[in-house]
This record gives sequence, C-alpha cells and structure tokens, in this order.
Amino acid sequence: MLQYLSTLDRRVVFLLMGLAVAIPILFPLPLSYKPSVLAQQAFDAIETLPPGSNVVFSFDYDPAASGELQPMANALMYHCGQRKHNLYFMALWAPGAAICSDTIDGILLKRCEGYEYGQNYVELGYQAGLAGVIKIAVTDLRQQFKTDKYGTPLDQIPMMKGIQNLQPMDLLVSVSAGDPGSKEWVQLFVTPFPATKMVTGTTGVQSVSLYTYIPNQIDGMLGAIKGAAEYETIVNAKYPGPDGKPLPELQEGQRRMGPQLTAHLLMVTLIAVGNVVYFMQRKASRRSGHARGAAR
Amino acid sequence: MKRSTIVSIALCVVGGLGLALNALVRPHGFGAKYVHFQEKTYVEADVGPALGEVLETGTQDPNDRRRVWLPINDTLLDRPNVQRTDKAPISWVEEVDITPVDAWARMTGPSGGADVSLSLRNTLGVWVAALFSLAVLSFLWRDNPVYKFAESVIVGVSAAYWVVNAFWSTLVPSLLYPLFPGLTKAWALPGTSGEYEEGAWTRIFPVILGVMLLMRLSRQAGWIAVWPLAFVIGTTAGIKLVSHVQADFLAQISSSVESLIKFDDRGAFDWGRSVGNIVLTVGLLSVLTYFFFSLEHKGVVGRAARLGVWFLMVSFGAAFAFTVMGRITLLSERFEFLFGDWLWLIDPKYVRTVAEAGQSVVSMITSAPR
Amino acid sequence: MKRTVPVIIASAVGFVLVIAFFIPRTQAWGETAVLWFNILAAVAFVLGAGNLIKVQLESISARRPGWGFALVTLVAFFTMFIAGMLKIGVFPAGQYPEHAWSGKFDSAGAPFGWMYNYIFSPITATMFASLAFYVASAAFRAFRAKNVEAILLLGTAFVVLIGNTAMARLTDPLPEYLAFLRLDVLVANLMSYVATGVTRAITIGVAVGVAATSLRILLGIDRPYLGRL
Amino acid sequence: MIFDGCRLMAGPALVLLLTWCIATNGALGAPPAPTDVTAEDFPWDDGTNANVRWSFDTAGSDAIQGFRIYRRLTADELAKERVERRVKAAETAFDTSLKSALETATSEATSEEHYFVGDDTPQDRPTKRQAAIDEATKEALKAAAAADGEPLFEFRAIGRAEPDERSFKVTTLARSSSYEFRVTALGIDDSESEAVDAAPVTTRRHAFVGERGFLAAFLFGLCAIIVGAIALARGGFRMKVRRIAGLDALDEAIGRATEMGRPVLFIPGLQDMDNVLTVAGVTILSRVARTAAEYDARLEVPTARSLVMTACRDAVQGAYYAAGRPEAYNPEAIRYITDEQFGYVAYVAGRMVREKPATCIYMGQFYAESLLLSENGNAIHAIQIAGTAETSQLPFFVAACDYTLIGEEFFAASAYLSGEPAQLGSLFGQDIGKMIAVALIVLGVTLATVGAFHVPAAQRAADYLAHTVLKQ
Repeated sequence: MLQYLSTLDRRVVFLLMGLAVAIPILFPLPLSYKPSVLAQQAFDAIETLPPGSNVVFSFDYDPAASGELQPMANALMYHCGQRKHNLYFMALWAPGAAICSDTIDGILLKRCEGYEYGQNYVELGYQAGLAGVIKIAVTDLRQQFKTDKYGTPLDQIPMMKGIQNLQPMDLLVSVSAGDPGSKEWVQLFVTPFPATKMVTGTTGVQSVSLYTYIPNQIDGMLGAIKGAAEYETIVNAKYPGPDGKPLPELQEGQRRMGPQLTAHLLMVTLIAVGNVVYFMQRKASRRSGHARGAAR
Repeated sequence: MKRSTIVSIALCVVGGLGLALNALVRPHGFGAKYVHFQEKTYVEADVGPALGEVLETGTQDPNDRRRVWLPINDTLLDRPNVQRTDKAPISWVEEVDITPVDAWARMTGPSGGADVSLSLRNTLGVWVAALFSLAVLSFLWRDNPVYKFAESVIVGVSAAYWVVNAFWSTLVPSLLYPLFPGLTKAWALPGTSGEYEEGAWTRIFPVILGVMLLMRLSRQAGWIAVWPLAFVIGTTAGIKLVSHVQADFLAQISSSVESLIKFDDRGAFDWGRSVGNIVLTVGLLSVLTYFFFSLEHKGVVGRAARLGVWFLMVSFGAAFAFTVMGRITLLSERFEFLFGDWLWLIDPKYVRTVAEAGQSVVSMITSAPR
Repeated sequence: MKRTVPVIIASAVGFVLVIAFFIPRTQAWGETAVLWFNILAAVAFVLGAGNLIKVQLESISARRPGWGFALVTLVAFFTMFIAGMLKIGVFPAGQYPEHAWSGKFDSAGAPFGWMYNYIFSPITATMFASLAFYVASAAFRAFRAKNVEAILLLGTAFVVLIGNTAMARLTDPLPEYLAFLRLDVLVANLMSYVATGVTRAITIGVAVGVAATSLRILLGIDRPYLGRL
Repeated sequence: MIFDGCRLMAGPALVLLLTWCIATNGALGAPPAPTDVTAEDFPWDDGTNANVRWSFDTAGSDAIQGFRIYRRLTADELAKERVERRVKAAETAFDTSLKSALETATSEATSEEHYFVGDDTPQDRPTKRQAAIDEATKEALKAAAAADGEPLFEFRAIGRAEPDERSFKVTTLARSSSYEFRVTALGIDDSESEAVDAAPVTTRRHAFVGERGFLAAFLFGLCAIIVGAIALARGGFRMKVRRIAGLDALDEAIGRATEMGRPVLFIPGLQDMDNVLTVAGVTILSRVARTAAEYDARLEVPTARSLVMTACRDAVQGAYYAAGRPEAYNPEAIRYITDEQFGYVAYVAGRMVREKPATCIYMGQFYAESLLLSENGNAIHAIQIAGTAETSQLPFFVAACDYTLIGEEFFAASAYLSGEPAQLGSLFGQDIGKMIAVALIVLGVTLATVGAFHVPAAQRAADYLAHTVLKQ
C-alpha cells in the first residue's frame, strides 16, 4: 500500500480531482451559506447610498477569471440596478469591455427596471494604458475617453454632463482579476480622493493581499467564489425576482460552492495522505540506514 | 503498439460512443445553439429644435435642424419637430442568441418558429470551444500535438485580439481623431463633431514615440526604442513613487493606529476585538522586523523575526487555501460549460437554479429512454 | 546620446508626474504625460504582435522543429487580425446606418466576436482551470510538514480550506462562549487580524522598496531601459 | 440592518447619539437655523474647492440630523435649467397624451365590432393619428407654459453634514469662478430650518496643494534618506546585510550535487529582462555559477526568453572566469526553450525526470508553473531553493521547497550578492524607512491605547496622527 501510494501516478490524482469537481456539478448539492461580515459590508456600501447615486463600475478581468468573478459582477450589478444608481461602466482589461456589455444585457436590462442608455447608464469601454487610465480618469476623464464604447462623444450623453473626472462618483465597484485592478484603484483613486467609497470583488489568488486596505480604503470586499455566494445570499434575500424566488443568474456562485466542498475535502485528504506516506517512508528509510539528504 | 497509444485510442472510442449515446437518448440532441432573427430598419429624419423650444415663439432657431437616423418604430417620429426625409430606409437582419428552451417554445408556438432557427455558426462554435477545451485538458495526460495546436492557436488569437482592441478603443479615438478629426469622423466616428481641438497637434509626440518603439523590430535602428521605453519607465516610476508612499506606506500606518484595548458600545471590555487588534499589531511589527536586512537576527530582533516568519506562514496558509478555491472555481466553470452548454447533461431545461436543476437531472434520468 | 537622452527623458517625465501631484499649475503636464503613456501602451500591443510575427516567421524559414505550429499561430493571428481590423460582418451602429465602419468591432455576431467567444475564451479559461489538477497533485506529492513553518502553513490551509465550505456549519452547535472556535468565525478572524497584519507589513515593505526603485530610476542610478534590447 | 451600516461607517458613538436622539425627540417642528454662515475659497488647493462654515447652538445639535448645503446656480446654469425643464415638461405631456390617444385607437382597432362600426374605417387611421398628434401638441404647449410659470428653485443641494460638523468642503467646482452657498439645519422629522446664505466666494488656484503637505514631507523625506544612504554607500561606508538562510543553503545544495554527480538546475523565471525579478534572479545566478565552477558541478539553465538566455550566458561566463575555470564554461547548458508558459514547463519537467538534478533553484518571476516545477523537483528528491516576490506563488514555493527567499528577502539577497553600493545603500535606506513605519505604528498604537482609557489628549493626538499627518 505504502509502495503503491509513494509511486502513485499523478494522473490518478488528476482523475480524483476531476471527479470531485464533476460529480457535484452533475448532481448539485443544495447548500446554504451564512453571509460573512465582509460581504455584508459590501452590501451595505451599495445599499446605504441614496438611489440615483453615481457609481463607477469597472470590469477588470478576462474570460480566464470569469468563472470566479462573473457571479460577483452579476450580483453587484443587479444590486446597483435595484438601488437605481447611475452606472458608469468601464474596463481596464480589453475583454472586460465585452464581458461588461454581456452582463448589462443579461442583468441590467433584463432584470432591473428603468435603465436607459445615456440616461442612467453608460459604457465608457476599454482604454489601453493599464493603471495610467485610472490616473487620467480621476483628474481629466475626457482627455482619454473622447467617446463612449459606441463612438458617441461624451458631450452628447446626458448623464456625462458635468462629469469632468471620476471625483464626483459616490462609489467605485471594481471586479478585478489582477494588475491593473483593485490595488491600482485603491492607490490611484480612493486613497487620494477618499470621498469615493469602494467595493471590490476579487479572485481567490489576490484577495488575501487586499485585506490590508479594509476598512479604511476598501469598504467591502468579496473574496473568491465564497464571497460571491454570500453576496448572492444577501441580495436574493432583499431583492428576489418577480416570482419571489431568487433569480437564476444570482445563483451561479452558490452553485459553484458545491464542487468546492468535495474538492476541498479531497485536497485535505491528499495533503494528509501525502504526509503520512512521507513520514512512514522516512521512518522506514531511517531504519534501513540510508537517510535521504533532501529530507529535513 | 505502445500502452499510451492504446489508452489514447480507447479514450477516443469511448468518448465517441458516449457522444453518440448522448445524441440518441436526447430528443433534441445536444450542443446546438439557436438564434432569433431581428429585422432592424432605420429611417432618416429631419429634427428641428426640441419640442419645448419650438412651441414658444421667438426662441426657436430655424437653422437649428439636424438629420438623424431613427428606428422605424421610434415614437420620436410622431413628434411635430421630427420629419421623415424621403431617403430610403436602411434595414438588415440581426441574429440574437436565445436559449434552446425558448427556441423550442417559439417553434411550437403560434408563430410556427419562422423567426427562430438553429444557428449552424454558433453550434459549430460550441463544438469548437468544447474540443479546444478538451485539447487543453489533454495536457494533463501528457504533452501532445493536439495540445500544442491549441496553444499555437491561442498565442496567435490573443495577440491579434489585443492589437485590434488597442486600435479601435484607444488609437482611433485618442490618436487618429484628434490628429485628423474630419477624416476619422467620415470613416469611423460619425457621431463626433469633426472639429479640430485646440492643442491636439501635441499628440504627434506619442506618434513619434510609438514609431520609435516599433523600431525595436529592426536590428539596426533598435537602439532608438530605448527612448520611448525610458518614457514609459519614467512615467511608471513617477506614478508609483507617489501612489505607493501615499496608499501603501502612510495610509497603511494610519490604518494601524488602533487601540489595543477595545470597549464595546456599552463600555464593557471587548475581548474579541482586543485580542484581534493585539494579534494584528504584533504580527505587523514582527513581520516588518523580519524584513529588516541591516539588523542581524539575534536577541530580541531574532525572536521577533522568528515570530514574524510564523505569522507569514499562517498568512501563506490562508492565501494557499484561497488560491486553491479560485482554481477549483475555474475548473467547475469549465465543467459547467462542457456538461451544460455542450453535452446538455445538466439542466436541460435551462432553468439554471440550484434546486430546479437538481430536479431536472432526476427527471432526466428517470425519463431518459423515452 | 544613445545613453544620455533616455536618462533625461525618464527623469524628466518622472519628476513632472511627482510634482504634478502637488502643484496644481503643473497638473496638466502630468495628465499629458500619462495620456502619451497610455497611447504608447496601445502601440506596445502592436509591437508585441510584430515581435510574434517576426519570431514565428524566423522559426518557419529556418524550419526549426515544430515550425508547423508556428504556421498555425500565424494563420490564427492573421484570421483574427483581419476580421477585427476590417470589422468583417459587423453591422453599422443604429444611429449611423450609412457609415459601414461605425459598428462595434467586437459584436458577437461577427467573425471577430465569434473567435473571441468560441476560441479565445474557452482556451484561456481552460488553461487556468487545469491548474486545479496541478494543485491537487502538488498537495499529494510535494506539500510536506517538514518543519514548524510548514506545519503552520499546512495547518492554516486545512482550517481555511474546510472553513470556506459548507462543512463549516458542522461547528455551528458549539456553545456561544466557544463561538470563536466555529470554523467560519475562526476563518473570518484569521483573515481580518492575522492575514491583515501580515499583508500590511508586506505592503509597507514593498511600498518602501517600490519608492526606492522608482527614485533610483528618476535619479538615473538604475537604468532598466538601457542595455536590455 | 440599518444600524449595522451606520456603525460600520460612523463608529459606535454615532449610533448611540442617533438612538438617543430618536428616543428623546420625537417629531419636532422646524429646527433653529444655523448662524454666521460664511464661505471662503479653500486654502492651498487646485482651485476647485470651497469651504462653507457656520455656527449652530450646540444645545440644539441633538434635535437635528444634520445640515444641508446648497449652491446657487450660475446664470448660465439657470438659463439651461429653465429650457431643460420646459422641454422636459413639453415632451412628457406630448408623449403621455399621444400614448393614451393611440392606445385607445389601437384597442378600438383590434376589437372587431368597434373597428368596422360607424365611420371608423382603416382609411381614417392616419387622420385620427394626425388628430391625436395635434391634440398632444396642444397639451405640450400648455405644459411648457405651465412649467415656465412655476418659480425655479435657484439652489441645488450639494451635500450634507453631520450634526457635530460646522464646516463643509465643496469639491469639483470650476476654477476662478464665483459661487454662492446656503446652509439649512435638518430636523429629525426631515423638516428644514430657514435658509441662511453666505456671501459670494471666488475660487482660486494656489501654488501648492496644502492637503498633501504631510505627504510631500514624508515623500521627500523618504527620498532624502534613500539618496543619503546611497551616497554613504558610494562613499565607502560598508553596509551590513544580515545572514539570509536561503543563500547559505545554496552552497550546501550545490556541494551535494557535486557529491552525487548530478546537475544543478537553475530557472530564472518566466519573464523577460525588463522585469526586476528576472534581473535579481540573474544576479543570484552569477553566484550560483561561481560556486558551481568552484565545486565543479554541472549547471543547467533553461530560459523562457531569448534575451534572458543572453544575459544568463554573460553572467555564467563571467562567474566561471572569476572562479578561474573558464575552460569549464559550457554555453550549450544555457538554452532558450520557448516563450510559451506550458510549453516551457513541459520541457523543463521532462528534463527533470530524465536528468534527475540533485538541486533545483527557482529565482525570478513565477506564475502557475511554480507548482508544477516544485512538484516535479520533489518527486525526484531534489533539494529545492526558491526566491520570488510574486505573492500568489509564495505559498506554493514555501510548502514545496526546502528554502524560500520571501519577497523583499529575494531583492536583498540579490543586492547583497551584486555588491553594488547603489543597491546596498538603497537597501539600507529602505530599512530606515521601515523603521520609521515601525516607530510611527508604535507611537500611534500607544497613544490610541492610552486614549481608550478616556485620556482625551492621547486620543486627540492619535486621531491627529492617523487622520491628519498620515492621511494627507
């Protein structure tokens, strides 16, 4: 047994991981989640703004991260839409602009009432320049954003009237997968201009490094798919769909928590078994007298 | 024959049989995409001063008229200040994605499904996407030509994606338009004023820098690319110098100024937050100590640094767990695509809610042989 | 000139940006510099593509091993590039039906959008998704509790891995005075106190490091743009 | 729920205050008006802000939920607002009227008995439509006139202040323009006090942003320290760098490779030479190569970028020369593989399994491949030493490798090995910067802790430090 485990082909482990994720997808587990303080803070930041507040919503991710971030983008946009905020969409990543348009079609126009282009939402689209885009948008937006995503000059868009830069925004929502993203928004926008609050949704990989900005620079954060699932729970409780049931678009995060359970159990088991094998082998090799140098 | 070849062939055969079986047991097959046809018709209209203005004598300017194109069913066409011109309407048919369930409902509905159709293009797309996904996953088995093919494709496609995006989103509106407003208006940005803006000529400098940057492709003139590179690095350094000191240095110290002892709203000692703040501060200071490089790790500093390492490890453990969570989520999204959008194994009703999806799987299994 | 001019450029633009943050009269200079920077960032994508073509062409002409794949890359690049630059299959924008070039270059119905949706998205997403497998195998074969540090790391990972799933609810029955031991509470506190303290220390350290590096560039002590051609 | 939100934002004191306010004062009449309302140009700014100040009888503070600040619209804004209001009224009236008329017509048209009865024939429809439009136009005219008749509120609410505040910063104004402000007190029941106007004020752009004064002081202070330290190091002052465990382990690990007769594998990361991590990695490679030359160990360096290959060859060749063994240098051991992440990993992993290096060293910028590499290294029982500042990959390296240079430590190791005075001096300057951070944190935390035991002076000092000195 020990011999088998110590020489186990890693493709067996791959197969186990595949099954751990696939089975709960084919047969969903009905699980429920208690919202954490962080998700509640994010919710409150959007909820306590008076309706019609100005919110800049930035899509800073690509399809590679959308498995984690799309549920957050859906829930955050739906919540902003239910609160009737004015939404200024932009993207620091090029694919983000395309994802943004899809999300607007699927959530804002389909599930929220009273949204009309140019009146209470506008798509500023993607601009090249990484963090430089933030730097210029916070002092003189129109230098770089000559037109919206559809080629309409900003002067012709009613809701852009009087918006020279991002400083009049009440809230920044950044759904981000890396650089440029939440960290750059914190450094270049909400720290020099603290009047704007910030809510962010981030991938598991970068969420830990953002904790340091909470709560003075970032008001609420959704970290990894768990954050998304919790946020969905809170939003669904307050703003259910027309039939009183949660909307299907707002259950993606919760659905993806099913595979987490099995896969995390597998991970824990793998680490444990791997270490048991390691220590037993070490014991055996000590007994037989040739200790390996690598083991320390 | 090598064992691995046998395994690969066996996998392909099993996969093919599975697909065939899947197609047989499912009344509508699988992996199909449907579209809904939408006819778009636009008419040209002549628009005078706004309604409120035109009504009040004396305020309207008869020259304040413009020509716009409106959708043919736009209610604006009813307004007295809007007149259709005699230009012929322009129309085309767009295809809009709809879910298979909606498509089947429309096909069996009163309209007879004249405005919906199976989209060969998008169906092909789903299959291409699925096969490329499998090609990437095949790397798990071993490095192979199929994987290499997918990798070569993505390298080309993503480079082109970024170039095209940079061109249409940034270079056209921020560079070409300010320099050649009239031309750009006539060509790609009809909504703009087309007038030259004061000081726009300065954008000739980024053009020069850009051309210098592209010189890097040449062996002889490559050295000139150092200039724009220096510009880029200098800009980044200038931005980062201020932003890091403000947001990551001072603001972090400011956030750390918290009392170690906390009392709750009623003035009672708050155990949880007090312990938490003490841990936070001790962790912060000990990790900072670990990153002092001019002090030898001896005595108090040594012990603090040792504690700092432990704190680092705990936080790395948490980061590890969150990263794992992220990776698994991405995998589950891919499996959802393969099992849902392609094979239609989950959620054939496209309800996409947790509870109902579960039910529909059960009903699918019980009624599969139908 | 080859060495002095770049140093002057980097220092000048860097100092302008620092000063523009504090002196309102110079704010516009800083904005102009950033605008040029952003336009250059767009040009950099063109450079990247040019480089790619160059490398692949060299590989093909030299018949290096695997040059067939270089050909695949080139075909993929030009297909996507031409479809996007010429806006093939893109309908004009509604308000400007007479302007064939006014449509969105990434409309879902056009070939460019198709390739984005059905090639770009699934391949990049699957590449990242496959990491889940490697994490599992590394967990089994490489993560060893070989010393105190590793034990702390893996122990925390265990707690957070379990606390982040629905399994955390198993500890719900713990009495109120032991509430801090409930897994979800434990994870939340771990993150908001321990992880916050540590990331803050790292952030402060990195900030000083970045400030020093930036300063060295501004002063011309570090010249990362030189000699790296 | 609401209280949760308040508490998170404004602190427990405010919740107490609000709760008490609501408990003691139910519905009241309009609160007393603020007095001495003044407006002034915001001192030391970029000319887009103004400050509004007022006085208020503190005894009345409990009876209000705050103050509302208004700005008088400029003549242009007023004219525009007037036109917009008229147009909007006219358009709304027109649309409503026409919609209701057409809805009636449509419902008549679709129900058969009405459609064919009487004089309502299909030919009549355009006429009916025109009649409806004419009717709607009349309605619009009326609405526009009515809108003009209504007085226009010349002020726009621009913000709210808390009951204990006595000033408000108005932002995003136009530079060098004149503005007028007014302030009202807001009662608990949303009633508003009489309005008090301030004298007009003109915004002005100043030479320096005063709010960023402390930031400027810290920034230039930090820069001066670093420059000073570099100057000191260049002047010959020897900077000490503490022992770095990972570096000591390098020699031992290379020695082991020699003993076992197996190669040493060095991976300089996945990025190009413009990445600081790659540069630091190549610096460490020089040292590794030198030790390898001395111990006569075989060194292998596969790279993912061609430029990195060139740089690595230079570094290794130099090291072999310095070790006095130029004949042992083999450029073929340093090879460019491919730019593609997974292609590169596949090659390196295959090589590892075949060659079974005794020591694997990873120094540079790593992404997902960190996992695959260190896992493979573990499987072949190699000693693994890693160094990176990529925080997302650090946990994996720490868990799977024998030694890891963590973040800053990696740069410090590189600076130490390079021996350049600029690098070492800068490292020393950074240490001083971090010590300043530690000192400020200790000071602030002490003040705040003492302040928590109801020592107002300490509390005020901690607040001043955290919110004024460090925040501006």
